[in-house]
Amino acid sequence: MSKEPHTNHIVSFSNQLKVWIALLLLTWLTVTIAYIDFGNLTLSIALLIAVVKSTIVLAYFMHLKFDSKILTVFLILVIVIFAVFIGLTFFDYALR
Amino acid sequence: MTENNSTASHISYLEETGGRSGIFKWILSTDHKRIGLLYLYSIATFFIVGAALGVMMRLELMNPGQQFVKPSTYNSLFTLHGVIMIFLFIIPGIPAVFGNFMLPILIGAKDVAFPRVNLLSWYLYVIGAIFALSTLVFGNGPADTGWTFYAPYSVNTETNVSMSVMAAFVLGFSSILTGLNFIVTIHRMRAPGMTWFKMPLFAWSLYATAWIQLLATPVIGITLLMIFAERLLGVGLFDPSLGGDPILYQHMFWIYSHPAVYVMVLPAMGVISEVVSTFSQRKIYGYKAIAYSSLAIAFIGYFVWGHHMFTSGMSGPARIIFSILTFLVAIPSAVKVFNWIATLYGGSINVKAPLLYALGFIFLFMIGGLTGLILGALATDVHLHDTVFVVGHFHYVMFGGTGFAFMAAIHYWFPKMYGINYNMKRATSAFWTIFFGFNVMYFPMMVVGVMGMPRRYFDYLPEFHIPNFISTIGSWILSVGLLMMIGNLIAAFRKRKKAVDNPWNGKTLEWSVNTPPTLLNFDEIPTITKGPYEYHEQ
Amino acid sequence: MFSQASNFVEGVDKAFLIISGISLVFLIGITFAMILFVVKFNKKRNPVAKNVKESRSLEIVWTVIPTLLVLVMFYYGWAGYAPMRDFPDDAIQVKATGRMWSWSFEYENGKISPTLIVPIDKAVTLNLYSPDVLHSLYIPAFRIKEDLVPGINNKMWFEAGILGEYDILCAEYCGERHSYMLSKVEVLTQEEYDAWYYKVDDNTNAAEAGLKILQVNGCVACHSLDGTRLVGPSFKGLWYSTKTVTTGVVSRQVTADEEYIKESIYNPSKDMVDTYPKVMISYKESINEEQLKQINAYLKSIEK
Amino acid sequence: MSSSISNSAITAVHQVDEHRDDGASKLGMWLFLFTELILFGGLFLVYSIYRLMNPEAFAAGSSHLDVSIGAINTIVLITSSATVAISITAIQLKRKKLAINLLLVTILAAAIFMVNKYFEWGHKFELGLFPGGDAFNVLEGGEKLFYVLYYFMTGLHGLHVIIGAALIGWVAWEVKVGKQTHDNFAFLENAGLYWHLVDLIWIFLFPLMYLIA
Repeated sequence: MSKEPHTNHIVSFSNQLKVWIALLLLTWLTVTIAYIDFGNLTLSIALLIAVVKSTIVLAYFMHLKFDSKILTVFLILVIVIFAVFIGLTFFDYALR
Repeated sequence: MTENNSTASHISYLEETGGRSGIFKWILSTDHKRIGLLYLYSIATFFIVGAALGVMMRLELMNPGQQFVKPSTYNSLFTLHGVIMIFLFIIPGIPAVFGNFMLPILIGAKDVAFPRVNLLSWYLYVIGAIFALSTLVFGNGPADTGWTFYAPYSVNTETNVSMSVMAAFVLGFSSILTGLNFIVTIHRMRAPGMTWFKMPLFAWSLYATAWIQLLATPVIGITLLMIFAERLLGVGLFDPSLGGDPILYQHMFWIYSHPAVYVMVLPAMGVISEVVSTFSQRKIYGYKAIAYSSLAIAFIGYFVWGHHMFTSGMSGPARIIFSILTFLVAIPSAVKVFNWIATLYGGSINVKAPLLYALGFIFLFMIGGLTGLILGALATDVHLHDTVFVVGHFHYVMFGGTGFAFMAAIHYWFPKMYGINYNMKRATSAFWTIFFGFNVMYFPMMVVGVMGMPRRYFDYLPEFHIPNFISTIGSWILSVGLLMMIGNLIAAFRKRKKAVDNPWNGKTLEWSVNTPPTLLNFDEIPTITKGPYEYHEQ
Repeated sequence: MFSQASNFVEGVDKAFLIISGISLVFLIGITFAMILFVVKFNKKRNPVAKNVKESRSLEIVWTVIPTLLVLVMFYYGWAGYAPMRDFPDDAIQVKATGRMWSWSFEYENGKISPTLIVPIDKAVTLNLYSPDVLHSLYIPAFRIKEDLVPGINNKMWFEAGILGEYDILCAEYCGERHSYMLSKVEVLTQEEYDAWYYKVDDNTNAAEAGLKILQVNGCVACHSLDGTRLVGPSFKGLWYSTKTVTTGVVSRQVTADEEYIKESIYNPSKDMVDTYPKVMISYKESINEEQLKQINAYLKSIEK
Repeated sequence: MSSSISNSAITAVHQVDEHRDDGASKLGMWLFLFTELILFGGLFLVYSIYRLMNPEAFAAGSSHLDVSIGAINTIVLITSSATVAISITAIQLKRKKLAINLLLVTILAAAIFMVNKYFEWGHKFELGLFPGGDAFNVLEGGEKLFYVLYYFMTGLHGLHVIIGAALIGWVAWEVKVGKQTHDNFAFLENAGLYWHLVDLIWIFLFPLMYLIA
């Protein structure tokens, strides 16, 4: 069969715990920041943190960092297509 | 049928019962070929039902005034016709029948990656179909919204829209699973040496299609779920009286349904590539261009949904963007047509029924595509949007396109699938009847559309009479042609004239296996060294 | 060469002719090539297929030329369309209401008409309003169409160029009587238009005024005046007749008196006569108490 | 891969190949997750459009949600994601007992999440803040949309939590009976992927629903 997206990479316990703590810290950060008024930026900052958190989950918990790159490519494709959905729809609503 | 091969020990998949008897050897089998045939029989049944509904609509429209059904019945008729033809025939059509049957053989595999999921997707298809048809019996009659289920009408009407959208939801799930299966199959199960650019173009088109099925279908899933919730719980996501926006529904609907058009037509193009190459005995012209254009169509197909909404109240800039993107998606399709024509050049053309259907496809699809350009242009779309012109255009693309490709495929692969031959003369005359009837039926729709007759009309102004009348006559001719074709194929089972392994001298892998194939397709998984269309090696 | 029925006909028809002209050339050319090849390279004449070398430049040519052509098509489509979105400031403003299943047009001085009456050579802007579901105002002769979306203020405009009557159709499917949702544009001279526009309606005859209200509000699209059953009960013989209605789940007998008629107009889905579909919306916004009296007067006049 | 077609009566040529392809099942799982992402993506699209149209109403609606419940649930889900991830490490290191316990912790976390959700929804229902409720009916359009989306999105997410928890329970049982082992844990891995998806979606739902006030 063709290239193997399955790896037997073992993420060590300590690394998993580090990731977990990082995610908890980011959660704390996002809640704290939510009470500071950044005006229009509030939502962007919240989403930015969410993106960072999800990248960590995808890379470590979901093993994307260690698996075949094709999965990452596909995921990017999915995100691009979703961005197209949002972007073109906003072309309508933002410019009405 | 076993002894038609050199080695008598080959037992075809049709004889391989897996220890089951009666209907169970079908509905419990995970063999991709049996599942393909399960789909074929169910899809053909719904095609006939849908076509009958279409003929009834044409009868009602034959003359102005009420002919034989009430307006509300007519509205349910065209909705049911749309739902059946779109969700039960044309979307699953080619991938689920011929994709399931042929894809593993074409890439040198024993089956798809997830045979049980494959069977599950057929069951989902059946459940969806039962949901769709149950509206005939339960609730206040079948939905009367049109297959588009536009809000807020679909939220307000008393007919059984909830069941119909659930049907579409379940069918969407079935479609997703088929697509998922094909992608994994193509990635993981190709025979040794079967590189991406040694794959037949039908496999390429299925791959491109599978990605659309996978990434567009969930959008309609969630949209229909919202309509369902809106009807059931009154949550009002699209109902303006509750703060919602009906145009957002249209966006969501077409985000799926435009790419879905390519789910319908891409595999058809794949079939045509195979048939044109085989019957010209030529390597397909511009193999890579066709392969890439499949991917290009699939990708750009996500960008153009707004052209269904030019008169909906969408913002001006969005209309312009969507129009220009729509024109760009026409180009890969044009490239494919040129490549097919170029493949004919210099060939040794064997004019048989499958090729006739393929050439019919090219002609009718061109008309469908070119009228699509008229609809893609802003000025003309304002005039023609939601008129019968759109109905004509759509049927040229979908029936003249995908429908003809489906018929090309069944005539092309029939001997391989069943190990028997049909009567070629009758197949040819059926083709000409269908081709003639098709044009008589659908061309007048374009004319009456340009005159200004809106679609989904139960009754019409007297000036629209003549084209409607001709169109109805055409529907009879077309029906006769379809019956001739179906009758001819069924008659083949009574005559049982044995087919040889490679009746058309094709070069793709399915022609090198037994007729009909064995359970595991290959005695031994082949190692691929040549491209799929090597006709010129000697 | 192009009809002058409206100021948009030329742009639309030009785009149509150019696009279909180019398309036709391609269609005929490709079909001809296809037939030619099938005949010339038939198995009988050409038993062995030639191995034709692929040409990169040919591939490029037949990608680039269609690209240029579709851009031309896009341009003409856009050019014919752009003026439709370029609203003039001095246009006559008309509120066009489309509801299941009738049209009405309200002018700036409060005049309401079931047909659209416009003067020739004068810009008219239609402000589109729908109280129920999607409709689409379509005037084929003028080549214009725009959806009426509840909750959203769409508009369209035109300038009629030829006197006469033209069809208005509903192009967005809207339910049972979609195909009967018809009206007319009447293009009048400026004098005729003024005469119509400034004419004060004579409301001395209450029954006649009542009929007019039923017409401009589109009631007659579903309720016939002659006893025919359409979507809803006919107005003929309605006055003080006895009906069996269902309120919620309770069935009871009522007399169609003033109170019941008012209730049926303001709150139609409350007391339903079983055999009719629940499709009517409330007309509280558009019919006042005074007008109710006139409607009653009319209903009384066609009692039997 | 032709699964379990029995063909005892037939020649050896037809012997079913019991080939295991973990890569294929993982790819399949990912493709399925993509459809889930797009499914929720459709809801996020609706959310973002309606938020664009009604920014104040959405902020007002959001301010009525309890940030602490949302934050606790976020922590619960992140922790449960971590336990699933660690259980894979555990099984790879042949520490079966630990793997099972971690999976049980995950299920417990799912239960805590759902109980929190139950109280949160229950409180809203008491106030009449549900479609058709008294307090809901007097809201203006935009705020109604916010609540509808809140129920729809968290409801659909909650459904995924339940399905995910069931899946994890099944996997835990398979680990216990030895069907998932240190060199054959594809199902555990795929169920884990599904569970992380549930977490992933919540990571976005939390700020969009609770923190935009």
